[in-house]
Amino acid sequence: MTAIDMAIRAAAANITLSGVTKAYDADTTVIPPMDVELGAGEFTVVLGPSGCGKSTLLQMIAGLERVSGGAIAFGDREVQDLEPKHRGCAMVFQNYALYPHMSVFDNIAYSLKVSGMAKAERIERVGAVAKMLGLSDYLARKPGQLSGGQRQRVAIGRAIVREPGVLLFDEPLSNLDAQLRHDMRVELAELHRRIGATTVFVTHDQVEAMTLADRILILNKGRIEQFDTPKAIYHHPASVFVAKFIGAPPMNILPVTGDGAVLRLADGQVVAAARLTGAYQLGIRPEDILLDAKADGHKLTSTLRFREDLGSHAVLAAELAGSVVRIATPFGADVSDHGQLSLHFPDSRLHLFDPASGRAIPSAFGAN
Amino acid sequence: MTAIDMAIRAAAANITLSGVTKAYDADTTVIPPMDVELGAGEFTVVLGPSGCGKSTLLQMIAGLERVSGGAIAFGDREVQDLEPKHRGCAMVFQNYALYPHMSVFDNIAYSLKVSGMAKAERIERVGAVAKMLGLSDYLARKPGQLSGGQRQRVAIGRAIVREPGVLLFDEPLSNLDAQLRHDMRVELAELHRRIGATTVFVTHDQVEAMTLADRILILNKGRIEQFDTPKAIYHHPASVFVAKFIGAPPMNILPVTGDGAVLRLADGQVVAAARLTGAYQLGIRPEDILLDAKADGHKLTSTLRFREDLGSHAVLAAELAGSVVRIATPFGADVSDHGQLSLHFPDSRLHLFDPASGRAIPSAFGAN
Amino acid sequence: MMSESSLFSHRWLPLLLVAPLMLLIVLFFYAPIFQAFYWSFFLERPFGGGSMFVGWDNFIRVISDPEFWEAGWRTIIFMVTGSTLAVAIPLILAVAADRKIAMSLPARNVLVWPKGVAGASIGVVFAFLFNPFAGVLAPLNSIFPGIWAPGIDGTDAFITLIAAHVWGGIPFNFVILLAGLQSIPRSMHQAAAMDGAGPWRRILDVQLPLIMPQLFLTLVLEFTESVTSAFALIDTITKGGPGGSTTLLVYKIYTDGFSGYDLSGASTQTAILMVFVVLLTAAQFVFLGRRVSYDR
Amino acid sequence: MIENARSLNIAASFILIAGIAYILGPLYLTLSTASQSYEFILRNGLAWLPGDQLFSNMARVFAETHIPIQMLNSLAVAFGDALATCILSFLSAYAIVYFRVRWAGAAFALILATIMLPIEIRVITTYQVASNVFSPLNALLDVTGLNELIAAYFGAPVKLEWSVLNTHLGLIAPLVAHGTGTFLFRQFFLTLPKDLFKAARMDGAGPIRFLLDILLPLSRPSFAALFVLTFLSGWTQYLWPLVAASTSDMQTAVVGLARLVPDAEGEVPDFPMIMAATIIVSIIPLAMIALLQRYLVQGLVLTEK
Amino acid sequence: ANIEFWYGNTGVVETAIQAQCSAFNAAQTEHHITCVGQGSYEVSMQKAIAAFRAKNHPVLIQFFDAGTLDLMLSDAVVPVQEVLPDVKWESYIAGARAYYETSGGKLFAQPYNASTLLFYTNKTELQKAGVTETPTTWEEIIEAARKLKASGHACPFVTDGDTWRVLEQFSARHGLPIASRHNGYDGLDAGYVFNTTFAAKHLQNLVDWRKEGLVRLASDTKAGNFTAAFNAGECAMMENSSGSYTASAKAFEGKYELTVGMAPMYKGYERHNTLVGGASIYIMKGHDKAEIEGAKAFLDFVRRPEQQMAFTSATGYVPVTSDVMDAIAKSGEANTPKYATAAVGIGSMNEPRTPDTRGIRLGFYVQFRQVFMEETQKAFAGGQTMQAALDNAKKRGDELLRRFEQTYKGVKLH
Ligand SMILES: Nc1ncnc2c1ncn2[C@@H]1O[C@H](COP(=O)(O)OP(=O)(O)OP(=O)(O)O)[C@@H](O)[C@H]1O
Ligand SMILES: Nc1ncnc2c1ncn2[C@@H]1O[C@H](COP(=O)(O)OP(=O)(O)OP(=O)(O)O)[C@@H](O)[C@H]1O
Ligand SMILES: O=P(O)(O)OC[C@H](O)CO
Ligand SMILES: [Mg+2]
Ligand SMILES: [Mg+2]
Repeated sequence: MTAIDMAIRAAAANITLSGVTKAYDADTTVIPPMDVELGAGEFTVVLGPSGCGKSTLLQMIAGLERVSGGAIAFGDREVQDLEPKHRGCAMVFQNYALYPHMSVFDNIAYSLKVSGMAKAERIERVGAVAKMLGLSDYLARKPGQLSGGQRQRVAIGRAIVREPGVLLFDEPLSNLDAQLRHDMRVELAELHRRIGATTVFVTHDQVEAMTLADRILILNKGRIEQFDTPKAIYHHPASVFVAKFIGAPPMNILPVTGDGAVLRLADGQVVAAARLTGAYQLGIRPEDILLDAKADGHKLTSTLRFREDLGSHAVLAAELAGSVVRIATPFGADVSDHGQLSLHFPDSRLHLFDPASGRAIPSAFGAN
Repeated sequence: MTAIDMAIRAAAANITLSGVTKAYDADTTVIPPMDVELGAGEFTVVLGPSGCGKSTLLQMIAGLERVSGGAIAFGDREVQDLEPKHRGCAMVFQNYALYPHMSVFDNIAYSLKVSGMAKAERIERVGAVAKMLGLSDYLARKPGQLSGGQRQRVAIGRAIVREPGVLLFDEPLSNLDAQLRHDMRVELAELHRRIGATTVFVTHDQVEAMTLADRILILNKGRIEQFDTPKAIYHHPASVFVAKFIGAPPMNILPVTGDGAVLRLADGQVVAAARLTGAYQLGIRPEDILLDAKADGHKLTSTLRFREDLGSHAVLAAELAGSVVRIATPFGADVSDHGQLSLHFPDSRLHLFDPASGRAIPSAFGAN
Repeated sequence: MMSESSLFSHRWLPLLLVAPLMLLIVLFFYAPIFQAFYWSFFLERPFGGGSMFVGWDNFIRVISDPEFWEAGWRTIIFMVTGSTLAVAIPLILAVAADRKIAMSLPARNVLVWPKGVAGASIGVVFAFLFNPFAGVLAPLNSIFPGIWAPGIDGTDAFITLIAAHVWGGIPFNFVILLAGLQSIPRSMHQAAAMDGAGPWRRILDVQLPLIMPQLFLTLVLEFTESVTSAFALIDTITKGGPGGSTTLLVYKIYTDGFSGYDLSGASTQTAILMVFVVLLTAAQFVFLGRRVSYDR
Repeated sequence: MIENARSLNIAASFILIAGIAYILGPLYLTLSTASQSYEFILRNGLAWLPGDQLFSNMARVFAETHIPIQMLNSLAVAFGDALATCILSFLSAYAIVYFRVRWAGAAFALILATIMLPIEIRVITTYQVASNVFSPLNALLDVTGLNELIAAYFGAPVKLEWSVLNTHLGLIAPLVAHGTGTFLFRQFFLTLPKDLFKAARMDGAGPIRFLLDILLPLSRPSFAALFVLTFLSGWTQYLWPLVAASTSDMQTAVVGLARLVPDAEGEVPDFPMIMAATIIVSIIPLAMIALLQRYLVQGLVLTEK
Repeated sequence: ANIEFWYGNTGVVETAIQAQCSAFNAAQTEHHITCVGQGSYEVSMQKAIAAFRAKNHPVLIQFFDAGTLDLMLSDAVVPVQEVLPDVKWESYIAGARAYYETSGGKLFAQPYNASTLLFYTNKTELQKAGVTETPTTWEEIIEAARKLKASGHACPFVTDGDTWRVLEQFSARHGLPIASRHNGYDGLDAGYVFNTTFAAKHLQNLVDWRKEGLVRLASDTKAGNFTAAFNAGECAMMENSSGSYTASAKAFEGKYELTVGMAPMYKGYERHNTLVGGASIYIMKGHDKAEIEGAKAFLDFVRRPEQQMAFTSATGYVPVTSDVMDAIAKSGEANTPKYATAAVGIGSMNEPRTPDTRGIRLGFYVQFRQVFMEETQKAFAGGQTMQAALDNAKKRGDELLRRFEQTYKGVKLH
């Protein structure tokens, strides 16, 4: 662990938002009052569809946007009225926003220069960061002469060189192609493991969220839908919104009706036994659906529409009770095209949601 | 099937490239002589890293770039000297290149108008295409008022309205976010199933390639690495390049040495029995590696480095004989962090490559 | 625009930053304009001393003066024809220079040259160029005597002015329009080519619509520029003649004020011209600007 | 692209040749006339064909006119105008785009309005102001009655006097009072990625550092384009320098040039010398165009928003 | 003291003025004069106006004839005769005095570069066409013109139709008024009358003669400039200021023979004086004693015979004091081209005068000149009849006069 890692780890603080709201103009509230605490050293991914307020939230933490109400604290320190530079947090931007006219060295060193650090010390600090990020050979280049991955590293270097306690990322990977994105993700995870800054990472890519986060904060129209570990979010989505938002292909959602004994699909087929009455939304993940189940559970008859073969696995789309259901089959099981499919939904994998509020109804079928 | 579908299916022709070369300037040949035949009505995906010549190839077929040598034929018709408009093919561009000043209707109708079609007929044709693409309600809008997905459909509408025999796509999905990309992919597949134009689709996204293609043409620095069905490419990659390019995470490649009886890793562990001598590259896909194998095969000992949990499955990174090996475990098997892992590489899943040329050595371990 | 609250929030610094320019503008733009408006309500003695408030008298006098209307009308004609040509010709040149042809490179350089030559010094040459006996149109005159006589015939003098104005207007508009054409993405041309539109057709269907913002910008600037450029040219080529046929409002204001010592009348006309130019520019924004689409 | 664009390319070539001829025609006449003798001109009017007197005519310009010295004034005016315009426009556009101030829109409108009314229209009253730049202040004090108060207390009203006529400052300042530069810079700033601004703020840069370290280096092409354009228009200004400079050693070369055409009817202008002078006067701006032409197109690409 | 003098001339005249200024500075040590050329009379005056309002105007300013009344009423200048009471003002020729003196007979401005209208012919060309006698009347001119035309000469007579030439000087020497109240000398309530006098007929004649090809206007000539056309030999006769003599003489040298005489009369009209043209020097108010002393010294200096002679020989402008005529006579060069215009010019100005030929004392007269040009040019171009043009010019001119009257309400005419 280098000196920089240690300094950052020491500076890491928890972030507390209390009743934070944001309205850009009088009539539209982008963020209704929000209370949340992000642990010190934790890697939080903020996930949500476009326009839900992710960047706004991040920029309020950074101090680039004023809060319309409420308070933000880093540790015990209330920061909502401080200038960005006095908050001790650093940020990596979507397209990195490197200064195109400065060399890599100058890009990284700029914040140190602004803060009046002596040249010798600057060189040392930038050198250490550059080494850590594998940028030592590129210090003299301009951003235009770097690859996407190298640029990202410069952007990160620029952010961490000041040993911030809070590290913020606003969709830093969204401009990269799939390959590079994957590599960058891995690098980021490693980096966080090493330096342990309190990190807030904004994205609308769920793979990024799943792989990077200690906890994921899912936003929908400025409200927190769920804030939990990736596993919990995947396996226990708190709402239909979360359920459909996470997972590719997403969770299948089907309308069902309970008659006090069983749940039935729209066409009357029985899905599961349950002591419930009334209309519900039933959710099941594509990979949880069993094909040609030998189990003695309820069998559902559906018609195969088409298949996408992804090499590692295939996704089937089948018509069931008037809806399309996607089924992920492990490692390329051979299913004849366009035939009848017999499906089984294991009880332990079922999710039930209130059709009005969309919130999950917990423990409807025992634990899973 | 509509009238347009039928017309396009009738026009579909095979595309034959004979010794086609391209050099933008004297010293750098972008495409060395290439021979390939794309079947009539076939959906060919051209896949390769950035700068490998995908767009160049497409544009030569379209007539937007001149060939430096060789011939291109659609059916029996040599087209390499024809102007784009006389080739009877249509193209969808990366950013769609919709005319921002024209309405959706005018965008789609433009080629018909240029060709001098009567107004009444134009309205009818565009109406049919719009209906097919679900654009009927948007005909009066400008592209700026459409969502990404709608724009793509307009771009496709513009391409198919002329009933082209050949439909070309240059990375039409690369500007979309993951969600939309997925939906568009499905729409495209359906569309091709319906109209059956000979389609060439350029991308550097392998998921796109796998899900859309009848056959994938993999380019590397202007050369064809492999041209085969997705399944064949995934399961029988013709070279290390293809093996590493397809699959996420990509195939693990490890150096092995044969002593005439067994293949050993760098640290001496035995991977498989084989009557081979000398150095080889051994390939195995992450999802083909078995954990804690009960099988009686060769056991390999490795150390777990970290894991990425993707909900539907997890990816483990383990250190084996000095290399990092990625393992995909089905549906979230629980593995303790940072421990020892015992791995098994099933013989039937192994790929062997020549270390010098990188080409696959077929049937090294019998069929798989 | 950026969100309000993410901007710097200093109070005095921005004031300090705009202050120098604002001070100059207030001093040398608004104060003179105010003064002109002020004078337009007075009968001002040239050397000062007595100045009499006359209410709207000056305006009534100016408005009931047919010369004023004629000059105003000429100004409009000059603005419309002059700026249309001074945009259309550079447009044609820019479309041509946008192509990859041998002439394109020298053209891009040479076409900017007039910007470096003062209208006041080139006027003499234009006067000669259009001289009925020695100029380019002299052969025409020897066939049809008197057909081209800018010294006698007002229309001919007007044409001379416009030719000189367009000459001087080419560089700026050419540069702006060329910049606009060059920022049209290549794929837009390719898409149109695939749609079967040949290069000629693409000019109309793709290039022109896509440089609307630049066209609009040049037109708006050209409208006011035509007022400015006209002055130096009139002063060196026609002096407003023959028979006042090239006396545009700017020149009339200048001569009324400078050689006629009619400060009040000149100020009144200035005031009217200002209102006119402002209205005209506003109208351009309303009628043309609305049609300009900035989508790319 | 594989298509037959020959007809268009030929047409385009012809158009460009015509355009070049249109531009060069008058310039050629200038040159050919400049190379003839006065006697030739007396007999023939301007010359279609070049003669051999170019250098002697140029020598006469140096020997007999103030133009070489006036070119120094032109240089000072054009340079001062360009520099001041660039700097002041840059600063004001900066304040308008990057600061949260309620008056930004109004300030921009006030600045932009100057584009609509050229100095030629308001030259008379501008002259009045230039002859005493404090006159608006004095008038204000008078109108508001402040001056009566002051007079009551201090015995005399405030009457400040400062004429900038016949000074370089006076030649330059009214030309700078113009909004094009602010407009150009504002457009340019709006095309810069917003994140760049935010990144600099995260790095701790305040307004001055951001201005100097980030904005200024990035604005170089726009700066250059604006500088060239303003320099050229400053150099070719006619009416304002004509009016604002009263002594010949303060006048600019273009005014000096126009003065070579005699006012009295008694003489035939010495066109060869005038044209030779035109050439001399145009050398600096033309050289400037030749050198900086590429920045013009580059720096003026105003991609909207 | 250090003083400034603003003038409007350019070209040869400017050179001569600058020479005079240097001579003055060299001749004494007490004062230093800076002579500033403003490019034209108009610009010079406008600047003087603004400068006067800003109180940084020069002591001395030169202005041309047409602006006389504007300056007299400006309250910005002091009559020279008041400042320099001891000068022998009687030595100024009557023609020059009349134009610039107050009703009390005091000179308001010191005549400086004085000129008057003369008639120039290219004797060589006339002789070629068989005209041996230099014409002196319009009738003779037209006869000669017809001969010239018959012999193939394209441009017999040339003028620019300038107000000064075709209206003011014509009316004066034919004894015709331009405006009522003796051309305004008697009050600000004058009105224009030229559209009813014989001048209207003359102008109509010019239109007809032009149609016939006997008379050309400046714009009908190759050079686009009537003086140039005459100087180049393109035109055979012209009416022009004495100030253009030097240039013509220089251009004719070795090629043509030049004659210069008094401007032509119509037969049956008695010749009266022509008006003094050119410009005179005014002393501006608001300067201290030392500066006034400097101004006086300069005015005295340029009045000196040798200075006037040098100026005349350099420019063709006419000397205006009788002692200079004597000096010229004594110099023995009286008949050389150097002083060719002096005698004839003075002679022309000294012809008998009437109250209508003293000069022009009309307000906003500079602007009227433009109005007149504008309207008559339209007539020459065929856009309207000459009479209509003159009626229009009168109407517009009267409006100017009325506005002037209103502007200077309550100001006494000197
Ligand atoms: N400066 C602004 N002024 C007014 N509204 C704004 C501003 N910035 C953002 N908004 C609005 O606030 C909402 C949230 O915007 P925000 O940028 O936080 O979304 P986001 O979640 O980051 O979206 P994306 O994934 O597209 O980046 C949006 O509806 C947006 O239109
Ligand atoms: N107009 C051109 N002139 C010169 N070289 C070119 C031109 N267009 C492409 N090239 C070069 O040809 C090679 C292939 O380019 P091409 O655009 O076909 O790649 P690509 O596979 O489509 O890449 P990408 O995935 O980035 O779009 C590249 O090295 C590129 O630099
Ligand atoms: O050409 P000038 O100098 O003789 O002057 C002629 C008239 O007086 C001008 O008003
Ligand atoms: Mg965002
Ligand atoms: Mg490409």
